[in-house]
Parts: sequence; C-alpha cells; structure tokens
Amino acid sequence: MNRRSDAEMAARVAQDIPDGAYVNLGIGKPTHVAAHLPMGREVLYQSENGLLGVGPPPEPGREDRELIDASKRMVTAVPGAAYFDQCDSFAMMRGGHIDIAVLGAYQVAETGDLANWATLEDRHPPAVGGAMDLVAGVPTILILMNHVGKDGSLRLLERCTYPLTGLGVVSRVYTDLAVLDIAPEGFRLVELTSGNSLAEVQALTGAKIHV
Amino acid sequence: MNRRSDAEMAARVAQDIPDGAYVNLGIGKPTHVAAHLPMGREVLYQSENGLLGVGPPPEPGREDRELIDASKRMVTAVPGAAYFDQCDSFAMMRGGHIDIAVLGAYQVAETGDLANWATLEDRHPPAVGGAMDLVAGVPTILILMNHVGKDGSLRLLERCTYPLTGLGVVSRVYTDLAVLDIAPEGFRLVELTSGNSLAEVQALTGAKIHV
Amino acid sequence: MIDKTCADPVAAIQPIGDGASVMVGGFGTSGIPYGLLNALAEKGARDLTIISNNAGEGEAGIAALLKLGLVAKVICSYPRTPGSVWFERRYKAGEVALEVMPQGTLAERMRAAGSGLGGFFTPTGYGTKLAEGKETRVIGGRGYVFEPPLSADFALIRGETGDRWGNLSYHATARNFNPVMAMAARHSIAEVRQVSTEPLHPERVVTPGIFIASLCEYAVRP
Amino acid sequence: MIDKTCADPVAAIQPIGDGASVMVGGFGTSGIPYGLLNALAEKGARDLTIISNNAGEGEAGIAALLKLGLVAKVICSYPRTPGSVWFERRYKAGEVALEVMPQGTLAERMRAAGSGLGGFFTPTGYGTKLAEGKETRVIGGRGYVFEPPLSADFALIRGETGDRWGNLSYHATARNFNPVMAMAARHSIAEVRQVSTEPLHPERVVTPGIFIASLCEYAVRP
Repeated sequence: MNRRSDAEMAARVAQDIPDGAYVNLGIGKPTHVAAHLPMGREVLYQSENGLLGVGPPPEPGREDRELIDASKRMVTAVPGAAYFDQCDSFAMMRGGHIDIAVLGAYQVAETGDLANWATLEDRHPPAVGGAMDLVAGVPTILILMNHVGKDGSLRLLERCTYPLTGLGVVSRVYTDLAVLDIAPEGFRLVELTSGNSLAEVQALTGAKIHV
Repeated sequence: MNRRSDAEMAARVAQDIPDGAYVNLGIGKPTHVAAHLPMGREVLYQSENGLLGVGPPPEPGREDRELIDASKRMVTAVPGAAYFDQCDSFAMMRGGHIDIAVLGAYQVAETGDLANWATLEDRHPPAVGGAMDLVAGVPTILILMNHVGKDGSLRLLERCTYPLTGLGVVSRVYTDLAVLDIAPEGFRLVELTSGNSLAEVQALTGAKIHV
Repeated sequence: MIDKTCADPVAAIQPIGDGASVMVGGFGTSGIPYGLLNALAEKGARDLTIISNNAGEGEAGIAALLKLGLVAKVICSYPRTPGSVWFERRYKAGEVALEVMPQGTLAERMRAAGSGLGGFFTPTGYGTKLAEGKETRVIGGRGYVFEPPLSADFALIRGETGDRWGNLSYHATARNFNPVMAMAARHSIAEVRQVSTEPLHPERVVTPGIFIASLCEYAVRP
Repeated sequence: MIDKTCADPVAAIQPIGDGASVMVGGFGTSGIPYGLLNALAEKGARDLTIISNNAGEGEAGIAALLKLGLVAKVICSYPRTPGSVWFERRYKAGEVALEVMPQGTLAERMRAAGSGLGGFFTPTGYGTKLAEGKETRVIGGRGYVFEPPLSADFALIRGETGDRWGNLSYHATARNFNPVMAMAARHSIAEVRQVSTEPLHPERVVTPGIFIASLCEYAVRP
C-alpha cells in the first residue's frame, strides 16, 4: 500500500482550507496543517485556550511561556490576533463562528459519528477537553487520522465502538490511504492515495465506500 | 406633617451605605444619594449601561457624550473604575455581586413586593429596563419614594395593585415621612421623620406598621 | 487576505433588505451606529424588526426609521426615553408592534444565540407579568424563567477603532450592547470612529473580528 | 477606602480551610496562580475539591497539593496532560475522585453561577456518555443537555497587573479561565505579577474588582 506521510496528509487538508477561514486545529497531527497552507491564503487559527490568530513557534530568545496553544506548546500571535477568555473562546466554537475544525480520531462511522476522546481499553483517567464543544458547534469537521490502527484494527466503521464525541458531525476524513466524504449514503470516495486501488482500501475499511 | 425633602431622603439613605460597598442607583431620585455619602467612605457606583465607578458630572468643557449613566446624563469615571458590556453588567446584578440597589417605587407591599415599572393607568408603552434584573440579584434593595402619591393614593400596601417588578425583594423603604424595614411580620418602624406621630404616619400607610 | 473594510456606511448596509431583523447597539445616545442607521433610512428597507435597548429618540437613528414608517416591530427593554416621540406616535397608532423584556434578559438571550446555547433559566421577572406564559422552574428554592436565544439577521455596531480583520475597541459606556450583538447576529456590520491601518493590540481587542462581517469608518461623534 | 491588597500569598489564602472547594485558573502551565497554590500547599488545608481545566503537572501547583494528599476530588475537563503523574497516581490508587466535563461546559457552568442564572441548555455532549443521566431537550430539531451552575468557595486567580480596587489585566493566553472563575466563586483571590499603585485604565480592565476579594503580588513568571 502507498501511504501518505503525516506531512502529506496535513498538506492535503490544507488544500481544502479557503482564504479567510477561521480554523481550529486539534492537538497532535492537526497542528501541522498550518505549516502547509498554500501561499496567498490568510487563515486565522483559533486556540481554545484563548487566542484567535495563532502564529508559528517563537524565535529563540523570544519565547513566552504564557503564550501557548491548546497543545501547550509555545506559539506567537499573528497581526490581527486577539486574546479572550474561555467563555468567549467556546462561544466562538459552539456558536458556529469558527468555520472549520481539524481533529484527530480513534474511529469515524459512516453516519459521521466521531469517537476521539476515550477508548474502551484506556487505563488512564478520562479526558475530554474541548473536543465535544468543537463538534457541537463548528459546521465543518475535518478528520485527519491513520486509516487503520497500529494494531491493525479498522477505524472507519458502520458504527463506532468507542465512546462518542459527537453524533453525525464529521464532514470529511483524510487518511494515509484516502480522502472520504460523509455523504447521506455513507463514506463517499473523494480520492485514493495515488497507487492504491479501491478494493485494497475497501478491504481496510469497516463500512462500504461509495463511489 | 413634617416631610423630608428629596435631598434629606437621599442623605438618609446614604447614611446606610457602608464603606467599600458596590451600589447601583436607580434613575430619578436615587441618583442623588451619591452626593450625600458621608466623608471617609469609598463606594463604587455601578451604572447598568456598563460602568462601575460612576463619578460626578463632568466639568464644563470636559463632557463626553459617550460616557453616561443609566439616566442618560453625562458623568465621569472615578479612579478604580471599569467599563464593560451589558452581559458583564447584568452578571454583576443578577449574580449577587452588587451589594445594594437604591430604587424608586410606585408601590411597596408589606411582603417586600415591589412595583416600580408600570402602572395600571399608564398610557405610555411599557418599559422595564434593568429594574427586574436588579431586584432578582442584588441582596439589599433600598427604596426611596414619597410615602403617598401626588393624588393622595397610598403606596405602602398589604399587596401591590400595580404590575410587580419582583416578589419579596425589598429590604427597607425610605420615605418623606418614615423609614421602614420589611420584616417577617411586615413593615417595621425604623424611624419617623421628626415631628410626626406614628398614628399620623399609620393613617397614610396601607398596611400595619409594626413597632 | 482578510479585509473586512467597506468604503462607507451605504456600502456596508447594502445586504439589508425588506423584512430583515436588525440589532442596533447603543444605550441612550451612546454607542449608537448613527452612520449605518442614516444609510439604512436612506435606503428605505421596509418592514424591519429592530432589536435594541431603547426605541430611538429625537429625529435620528432608530427614530428616523420609525418616522419613515420602515419599522414593523421593536424588541427592546426601555422604549420610554424622553424624546422617543416617533416610537410613541407609531405605537399609539398601532403601526408598530412592541415586545418588551428585562434589559439583562435581552442581553443574555443575545449571548445565548451567539454562544450556541439552547436557552437558560433566569430569576429575572419570575412571578411578574413579563413571565406570563413562559416556562418556569424552581431550582434550589428560587423561581426561574426559561428564556430562549435571540438572534437576528443583522447587527449594527458602533466601535471606536477597528482594523481590517474586524477587531474592535470601544469608548467608555458606548460599549454597552455592541459586543454581545456582534456575537448574536448572523451578519454584523460595524461603523468605527477610526479604521486603523495597524492591527489592534491583541490584549486591547474587545470584539474579535470573527464576529464582524464588515466595517466602515464613520468619524462623527454623537 | 477600598484596598483589597494583601501582604503576600500566605496572607491571601488564609481564609481557605479544610473541605473547601477551590477553583484554580490556568491552562497547561499558563495563567496558573503558583504563588497562591504554593502557599495553600504549605498551609496544608485538607480534603479540598479542586476545580480547574487540568489536574496539575510536574511537582508544583495542583500537583503539589495532590502529592501531599490534600485533594479529595478534582473537577476538570482534561486531567491527562503529559506530566500529570501525581494526579494519575492518586487516581489509580482510588485516593482522589474525578468529575470530567467538556471544557466549554466547565467554563459556561461557572459563568452561569457568576451571572445568577439557574442553568442552561448546551448542545455539547448530547448523545454521548458524558450526558448520561442528565436532562436533555430537543430545541429546533437539535439535542441539548441541561447543565446547572458551578460555583465554589474560593477561586485562585493569576493576573498580570492589579490595583487596590482588585481590577485585573491579564497577559496573553494566561487569561483563559481566570476571568470566569473570578466571577463564579464566592471569594476570589488573585495573585498578580505587579500590584500597581495607579488605577488600571478603565478601558483596560478585564476583571472588574467587584469580582475580587483580595489580591497580592507574586512577581515570578512561570
């Protein structure tokens, strides 16, 4: 199988982010999307902890440990940025003001259900953060994930088996193997990673891929 | 009958406002309370339109038509003041952060019910403003009013006949004739305006005054 | 590139058509977007629902819309300002509908809309005429009234300084309803005393630009 | 005269006793009132309920309270920060109770408490495990969960500059939960990098002093 690297997946997501969009990038892989935005587009990234206009990491010697993103990494603020408190930050999410959120996932169902905050095997304390608020309010939820789990488990399914983050919320899934829309009939193929056949990808998908 | 003037009534209310209090003064007569605060006390006055720390009127030549109080008169901001929006302003009221509100009234009942936003005869459109929010949240509601209406109607009653602003919300009533607490048993005498007898004041009160 | 600036109030209010619901910032005469309201009066969009704290005074602003007969309904908390003659005239003639609610409830219903909430319970107005017909609930021994969110097609906002991203600062008590209306409406239009070519400092932004669709300069102070 | 300044964190946290519920500002390591938390750890108040976004990391702050066994319960949204070893240890040993809720719901419940509301309906978490056992309602075709207000005995706040009236400004993303916690708790205590002898400019105040019971200087940056 040909697989998109993490950077290639992030770059593919970035292609779909239009000029002028307000975008929340989830912790982990989604944070890399910003680095791949095509030239000529101005996008404002929101960080749930109270910043609209997240910029790149600070230059050495200019770090500010009180200016961080949701992943708790030090960042900068771009021109046009604003700071605000948690209430305003989550108003932006729940109120539908943020256009797009890019999130990771454990599982996505063909109905658009998303599971990305807890597994069944998890021995750590449960931790949800802002994920449920994002999917409750942001109109376009893009998922960036590996198509298959490290243990070989299928992750694109008819129904999620892990606890849900939200019901019917996902718009599109970007994996190392394919890009799939959530359509009324279920997963609908947008594109295969070059060199893979539909049959190969279908075999690694727990629900029908419609073409 | 001996009657306190408006200025004397305002000064009497001001005696009861402790140092360090956060106070909302309603439109009309209550706005005059600030001018009578005893020396040595620092009180911050809130104006519902978004100012905590209302100061005296501006000196000539220093007016700012965008710095006004709830009565829409130009004011100043004292040292320690803050501006904020309507949501935060009403959070201060409803959330119990403002200590005292001084309001006018059409009628007060011995149960502490207050009617101060509409009458039955009123031919104007109804207008409520912030009065209901104040009485819903501010723990101490002081009422500054004339004991008897201009038409001779009684205004301190067993039950209000006008539409209510709030139920059981009044702490104390200051009139031109007396100061009365709302106690479990009803109106309880605090003091009579000097020179009046209890019998005289009782005759002008629509509910029993307990001593 | 993000650039939400518009040439002038006329261009900014262009999307507002007949039958629109329009939130209008301001309290008394402070923080009212007179430039946008003048442009709207000139355009003559009809059958408007105006949502504001007051119902206009004098001859300008909301009063001008009422005078021209462009307003079908007013939703507000305090329509009885001295000088609200045009509202009184239209109201008494039965030419404009009125919905009155407590000022804090008006603000909080807007915030609920802007924040994606489905409604809230407030103690304000419990047991009064303004709660008649509404769902109530006793919580912890206190009575509360259920209030739904309040959105609008448009909001007209008055700010002090704005930048091309739509970030706004305000001046003194001209802030009042402007920030919450900017959140609550589907399309929020701001006039500012000054459009700055430099971005506002991120600590000084009161309304982040995400809540603003377009802005224009209108330098006249009230 | 209003003067809410305290000599130091030890004096400021003096009212906090055993069994108190304590909101703690901060997200990650930004905006955490380390000075107040250190003083609280030193005092050794026991059986605390800590309400915060995270559950501490490393050895300082909330982690120090957990290490010392002073915490009976944590209410938070995200206790699984890398380095939250003391929380994990106490949690796995059954020595600390945990209540997890979505981050926006945590913030909004605090705001409801601070604003005198009786609760609200949020779409967040509808249909998920975190909504189990909660009242739900379908409004306009969407599902919502009822959430009650969340208050606390105390809040520990980290600000940038404060004045004797308790007015606070913040620095960058250190703002986070601090303003809403200041509103929500019955007694809010702030540490600030600098107590200013001049009043803050009224346009620059983020937390008006009415929400702050006392404040002290703690100049150490994280």
